[in-house]
Amino acid sequence: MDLGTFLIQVLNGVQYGLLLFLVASGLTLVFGIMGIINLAHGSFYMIGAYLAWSLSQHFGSLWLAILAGVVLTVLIGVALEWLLINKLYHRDHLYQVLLTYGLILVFEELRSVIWGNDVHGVAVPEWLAASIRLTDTLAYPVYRLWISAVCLVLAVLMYLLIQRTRLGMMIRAGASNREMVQSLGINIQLVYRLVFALGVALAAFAGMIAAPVSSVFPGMGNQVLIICFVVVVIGGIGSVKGAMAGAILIGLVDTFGKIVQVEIAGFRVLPELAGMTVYLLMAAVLLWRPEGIFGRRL
Amino acid sequence: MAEAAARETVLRTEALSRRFGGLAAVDNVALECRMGEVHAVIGPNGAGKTTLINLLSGDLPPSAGRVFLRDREITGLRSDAISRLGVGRSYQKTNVFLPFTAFENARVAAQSRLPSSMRFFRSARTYRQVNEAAERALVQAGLEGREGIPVSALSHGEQRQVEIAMTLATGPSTLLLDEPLAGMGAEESARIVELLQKLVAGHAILLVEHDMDAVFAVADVLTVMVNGAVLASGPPEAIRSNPEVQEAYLGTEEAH
Amino acid sequence: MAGARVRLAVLGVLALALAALPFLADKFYVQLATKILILAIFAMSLDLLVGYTGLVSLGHAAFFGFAGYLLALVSPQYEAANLWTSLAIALAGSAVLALVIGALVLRTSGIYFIMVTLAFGEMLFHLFHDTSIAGGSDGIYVYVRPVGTIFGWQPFDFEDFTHFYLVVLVAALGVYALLRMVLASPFGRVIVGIRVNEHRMRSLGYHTFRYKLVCFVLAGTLAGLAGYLAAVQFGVVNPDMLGFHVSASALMMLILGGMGTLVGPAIGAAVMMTLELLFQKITDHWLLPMGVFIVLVALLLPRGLVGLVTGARAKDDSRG
Amino acid sequence: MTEAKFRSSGRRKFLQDTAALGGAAALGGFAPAIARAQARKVRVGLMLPYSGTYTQLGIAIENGFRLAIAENGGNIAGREIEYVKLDDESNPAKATDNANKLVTGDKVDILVGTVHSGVQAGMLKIVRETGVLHIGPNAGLNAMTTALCAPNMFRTSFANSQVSYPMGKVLAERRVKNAVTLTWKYSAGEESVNGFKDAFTKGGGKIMRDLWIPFPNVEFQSLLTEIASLKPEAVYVFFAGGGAAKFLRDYQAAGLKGKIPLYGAGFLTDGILEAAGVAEAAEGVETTLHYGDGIDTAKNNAFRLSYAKAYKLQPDVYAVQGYDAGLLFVAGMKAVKGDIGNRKAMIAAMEKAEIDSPRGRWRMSKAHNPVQDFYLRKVVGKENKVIGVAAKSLDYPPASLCKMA
Repeated sequence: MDLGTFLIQVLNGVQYGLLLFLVASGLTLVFGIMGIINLAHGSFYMIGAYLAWSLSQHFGSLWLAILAGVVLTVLIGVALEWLLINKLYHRDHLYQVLLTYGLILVFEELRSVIWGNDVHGVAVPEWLAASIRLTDTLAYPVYRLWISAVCLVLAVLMYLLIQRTRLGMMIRAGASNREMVQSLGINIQLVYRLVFALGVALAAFAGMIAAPVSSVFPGMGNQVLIICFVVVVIGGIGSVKGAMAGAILIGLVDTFGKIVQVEIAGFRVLPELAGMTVYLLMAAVLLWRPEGIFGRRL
Repeated sequence: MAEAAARETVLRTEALSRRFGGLAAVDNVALECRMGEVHAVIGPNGAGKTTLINLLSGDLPPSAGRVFLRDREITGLRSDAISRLGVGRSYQKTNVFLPFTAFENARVAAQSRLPSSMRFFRSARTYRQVNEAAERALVQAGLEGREGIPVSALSHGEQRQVEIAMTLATGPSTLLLDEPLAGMGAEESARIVELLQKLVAGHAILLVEHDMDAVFAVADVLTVMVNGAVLASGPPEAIRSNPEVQEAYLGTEEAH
Repeated sequence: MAGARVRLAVLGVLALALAALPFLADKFYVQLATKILILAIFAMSLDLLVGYTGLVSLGHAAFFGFAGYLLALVSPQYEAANLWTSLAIALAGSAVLALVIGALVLRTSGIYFIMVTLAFGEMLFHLFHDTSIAGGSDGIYVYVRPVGTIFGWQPFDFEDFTHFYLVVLVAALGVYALLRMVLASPFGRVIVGIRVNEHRMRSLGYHTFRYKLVCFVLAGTLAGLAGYLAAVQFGVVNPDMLGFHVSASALMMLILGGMGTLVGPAIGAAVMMTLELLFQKITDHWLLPMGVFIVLVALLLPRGLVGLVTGARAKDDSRG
Repeated sequence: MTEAKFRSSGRRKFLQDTAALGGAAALGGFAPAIARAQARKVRVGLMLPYSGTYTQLGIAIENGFRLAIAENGGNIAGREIEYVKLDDESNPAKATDNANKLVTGDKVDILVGTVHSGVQAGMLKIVRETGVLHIGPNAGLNAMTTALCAPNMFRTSFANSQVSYPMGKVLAERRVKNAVTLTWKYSAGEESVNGFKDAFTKGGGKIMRDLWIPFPNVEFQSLLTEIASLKPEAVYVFFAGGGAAKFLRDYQAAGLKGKIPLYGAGFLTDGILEAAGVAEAAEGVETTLHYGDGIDTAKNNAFRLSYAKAYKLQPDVYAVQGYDAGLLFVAGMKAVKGDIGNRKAMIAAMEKAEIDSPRGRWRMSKAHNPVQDFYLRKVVGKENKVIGVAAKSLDYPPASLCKMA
C-alpha cells in the first residue's frame, strides 16, 4: 500500500468513525446522564434512514426530508420518554434492556409494515453528487466529505452545548448529582426528556445523512447499535470525548481490518476475521482499562 | 503503659494517607493496634475515621504509606485477602444481606472460613462447624431467638447486631469496628460494650465510636483524629486531660 | 423442609405428566414440547447468572450456539456422530469459551457488563458468519443425528422423536436438580450473596471474581448443553443461533416466568413459544404484538408469572 | 395465487388429509390399488420464498412452473395437478421443518424449490432422507450436483460456479493478465468467485487479490479504494439485488467506472436496471448468464408473450428456470403416463429429457445439472443485451464430481 492509498484509507476510516460518533454520542449521553441503557437506539438510526428515503421521495429533496425527519424523531423521542422510559429510572438495568428490546421488535416490524423489506438506495443531492479525482483510478465522493464535515460541526456544537450552556451545566450536574440538581430547583425530568430526545435525534440524523452512502435496509439499526456499544465501552460511559476517540479508533480498525492481509501459520487471519477486529480491540481495552479510555475509574 | 508495651503489635500503619482529589481524607497516620487492647479512634465527623478503616480493611487502596499485619505488609491487598488474614470489619452503615435470615447472614460469614466455598454437591446447611460458628456469633451479638427472621424484618438496632455477628462469625483475630453502637438502644449498647470487654482478651480491636461513655469504658488506647491527621494518641486519661484535644474536640462535645 | 417436599411432589407429578405426553399428543406437540424443554434448559442456565448471581448477560446465546456449532463440526457429513464424544466436546468447548469470555467481561459490572457480553456474543456471531469455518452466513447442517451406544447397546434413537423428547426431558429435569443442588451448596450461597451485596461478600473474605467466573462457566456449559440439543433437534446451526435476539429472548423468558426461581424461566419458555405460535397464526407481522408484549411485561410484571402467584422472591433467598 | 391461498398451517391440512384418506380407504377397500392411486391428484409441493427479499423470485418461479403446466393442458398425462404452497421465508433455520411438513405432512409427490441456497441445503437433507422427487429451480449451491447429488434430485437453473466460469474464460481469451475479485462472504459468492478463478487462471490470468465483505453489508468504500490502488485490468464481482445496485453506483462514484472494467455473474445487473441511477452506473458492464435480453428465437418470443399475457409481468431468468422445472416435470410424467409412483422410469425420463427452453435447448448432465449455453451480455440502456455465447454446452463443475456419474 503506497502512502497515498494509505491516507485515503485513513480518510475512509475517519469518515466511518465520525458517523459512528454521531450515533454513539447519543447513546453515551443517555447512559451517562440518565443511567438508561437504550437498545432501541439503533432503531432510530434505521428509522432516520428510512425517513430520509421515503420523505425525500415525497418532498423531492433530501434537505426537506432531513428537516422533517429530525422534527419527527424528536417528537417520537419525547413521546417515548414520556410514555415508557421515565418509568424505568429507578428500575434495574435488566428491565431497561427488556423494554428497549421490545421496542426494537416493534420498530423493526413497523418498518416492515410501513416500508416493506426491500433494500433502497437514496440519491445524493445534486450539488454534492460530484467526485474529486485523487489518483488516476480513484475519485472521492464529495458527499462523503460533506458527511464528515457535518459530523465534525455537530461534535463541536455538542462540546459547546455541554461545556458552555446552562442546559449543558444541568446535563453535567445531572450526571454527577441528581439530588443536588433537584434541590437547585431545576426540573430534572425536563432535562432527561431533552437529553433522551437529543440522543434519539442524533441517531436518526446520522441515519439520514448516511442513507445515500449506506442504502437503507432491514436490520441496519442493530448492526450500528452493537458497534456503538463497543465504541462506548472503549471510550468510557458518559464521555463524549471517549465516544469520539472510540469511534475514530473503530472506524480505522474496521477499515484496515478489511484490506490488510495477515497470515499466521499459513492461515489467512485478516481480512478473514475482519468482522472480529473491533471486538478484539474492545477485549484489549477491557484488559487494560475496564472502565474505558476516558471513563471514570470504577 | 508498661503493660501495653509488652503486648504484641498486630496491626500497624506507617505514614498512611489517602487523598480524594485535593482533599487528604487520611493524612500521614501512624498507629498501632495490639493484641488484647481496644484502640479507639475518635474525632469529629469528617475526620477520616471511616476512611482509615477502609484503608486498613482493603476497601480502599491508600494513596501513600504502608500497612502491616504482624510482620507482613498488607498495603494495597484487596479486602477479601485481608479478611482471610484474620481482619474482620463491621460497617458504619448497615451492610448486611437484607433478604437473608439473621442466621444465613452469620452462616455466609462463617462459611468464608472454609478452605474454599467451591463446593457444589453438599447442602450448605450440613456443615456443622459453620453452623456452630454462626450460632455462636449470633448469641454473642445478642440475637438468640431471632435467627430465623429475615434481616429486612428486624429493627434497625438488631440489624446493627447482625452486622457485628457477621464480623464475629468470620473468627477474626483483629476487629475493625466502625461505630458499632450507632443506632442501638441503651440496652443493646450495654450488651455490645460488655461483649467488647469480653472479646478484647483474644483480639486486637480498632474501634471507631461516637459514644464517649462507651469509648472510655472499653478503650485501652485513644487516638484523636482531626481533618485526617492524628491530633493526639495515648491512654484515655492522658487524652482526656490533653488541652488541645479538649479544645478541638472533647470540649465542644461536652458543650452540646 | 416441608416446602422442599411439596416442591418435590409437584415436580414428580409434573415429570410424570410430561413423560406421558408422547403417548397422548401427536408429533407436532411432542416436537414443540421438546423445543420448549431445550429452551427451558437454556433459560435456567441464564437464571443462574441473572436471577441468582445478578449478572445481566446479553450474550448468553454465544455458548448456546457455540456448542451447536461444535456438534455440527465434529459430525461426519453423512454419518452419525458419537453422542458421548460429541457431547463432551460441545460441553467442554462452551466451558472453555465461557472461561475466556467470563475472565474478560467480569472485569466490568452494571451497564458495562450488559454491553460487553452483548459485544462478545456478536464477536462469536462474526466468527461463524464471516468465515468459512462452518458454512458462513448459511450455517451448517447436521444431516444425521448423533448416536449414543453403551458397550454396543443403543438405549435410544434420536431419529425417533419420542425417544429424543424423553432424553431432553431427562436432561431438563437433571439440569433443574443440578442447579437446585448447586444453589443449596456453599457455592450457591456465595453467588446469591454476591447478587445481594457483593461488596460485603468481599469484605467477608470471598474472592468474588472467582465465584462469579465459576458461575459464568457453569451457566455457559449448561447453555452449551441446550445448544447441543437444539442442534440435534433442528439439524441445522446458523450464526443467528449465537446472535443477540436469542440472548434477548432468553432474558425475556426469564423475566416473564420470574427470575431467581428456576421454575419461572422454564414456564417463561413455554409461554413464549406458545405466544409465538399464537401471534404467527394471527399475523405475518407477529413480531409486532410480541414486541408490545415484551414492553408490557417489562413495565408491569417485574417479578414474572411465578412472582404473581407466590408474591415473594425474597422467600427463596431467605432459605437457609 | 388465487385458488391456493397461502397455507398458514400445513399441519392442520395434514391432519384433515390423513383423515380423508383413511375414510377413502375404508369405503373403497375393494377397488384396485392402481385405480385409487390414479384418482388422486398429483401433488406438487412449492417451497419458495413468498415473503422477504426474495418474494419476487419465488413468485416468478411459481408463475413459470404454472405456465409450463398450463401450456400442456393443465392435466398432465390424465392426472390433475394440485399445488401445495409453503413460504420458506428464506429462513435456513426453518428449512428442514418446512420441507418435512410438505413431504411427510402433505405427502407431496414432487418437491419444487427454492431460491436461498441455505434453505436449499436444508431441503436437500429431507430430500435425501425421504427420497422424494425434487426439482431445484434456482439455488445454485455446487454441492447439490457434486458431493450431495442423488438420483431423485434435479436442477433446472445453474451451479454457482457454472455461471462465473464462462466469464473467467472470456477474460482469459481476451488476454486480460490480472484481476481482482470481490464478493459477499457466503457460499454462493465464494463458489462464484472460484468458478471465475478456475477458468481465468487456467487461461493464464492471475488473481491479484480476493476481496470480500460480510453478507449482506454494502459499505464498499475501503474496498473500492483498495481496488483503485491495486489497478487490476479487470474486476470480477458477485452481488445481487439491492446490494448490486449499491455497488454499481459506488463503483461509479469512486471514479472507477471507465478506468477499470467491471465484470460479474449475470445477477449483478439483473432486475435492477430500472432503479434510479443504476442503468447509467452499469452501462457497459459485461456479465455471463444462461439468459438475457434479445435472445431472438421463436421459443423465447412465444414464452415472453404468453408469460406477459398470463401475469402482466415481463419474465426474467427466474421465471425461465421455473418454466423449465415445469417442462422437466411434464416430460417425466408423460413418460410414465401419469404413474408418478413409477419412480425409476420417471427419473430415467427426466434424465433423458431435452428441455426446449426459452434460454435454448439443454439436457441434464449425469449429475442432474443443466448442460447449457452461457451468454455474454452487456448492459446497454436498461437491457442486458446478449452479445455472444461465452461458453457452449457447459458442464461445470464437471459431472464427474458426482458419484452417480
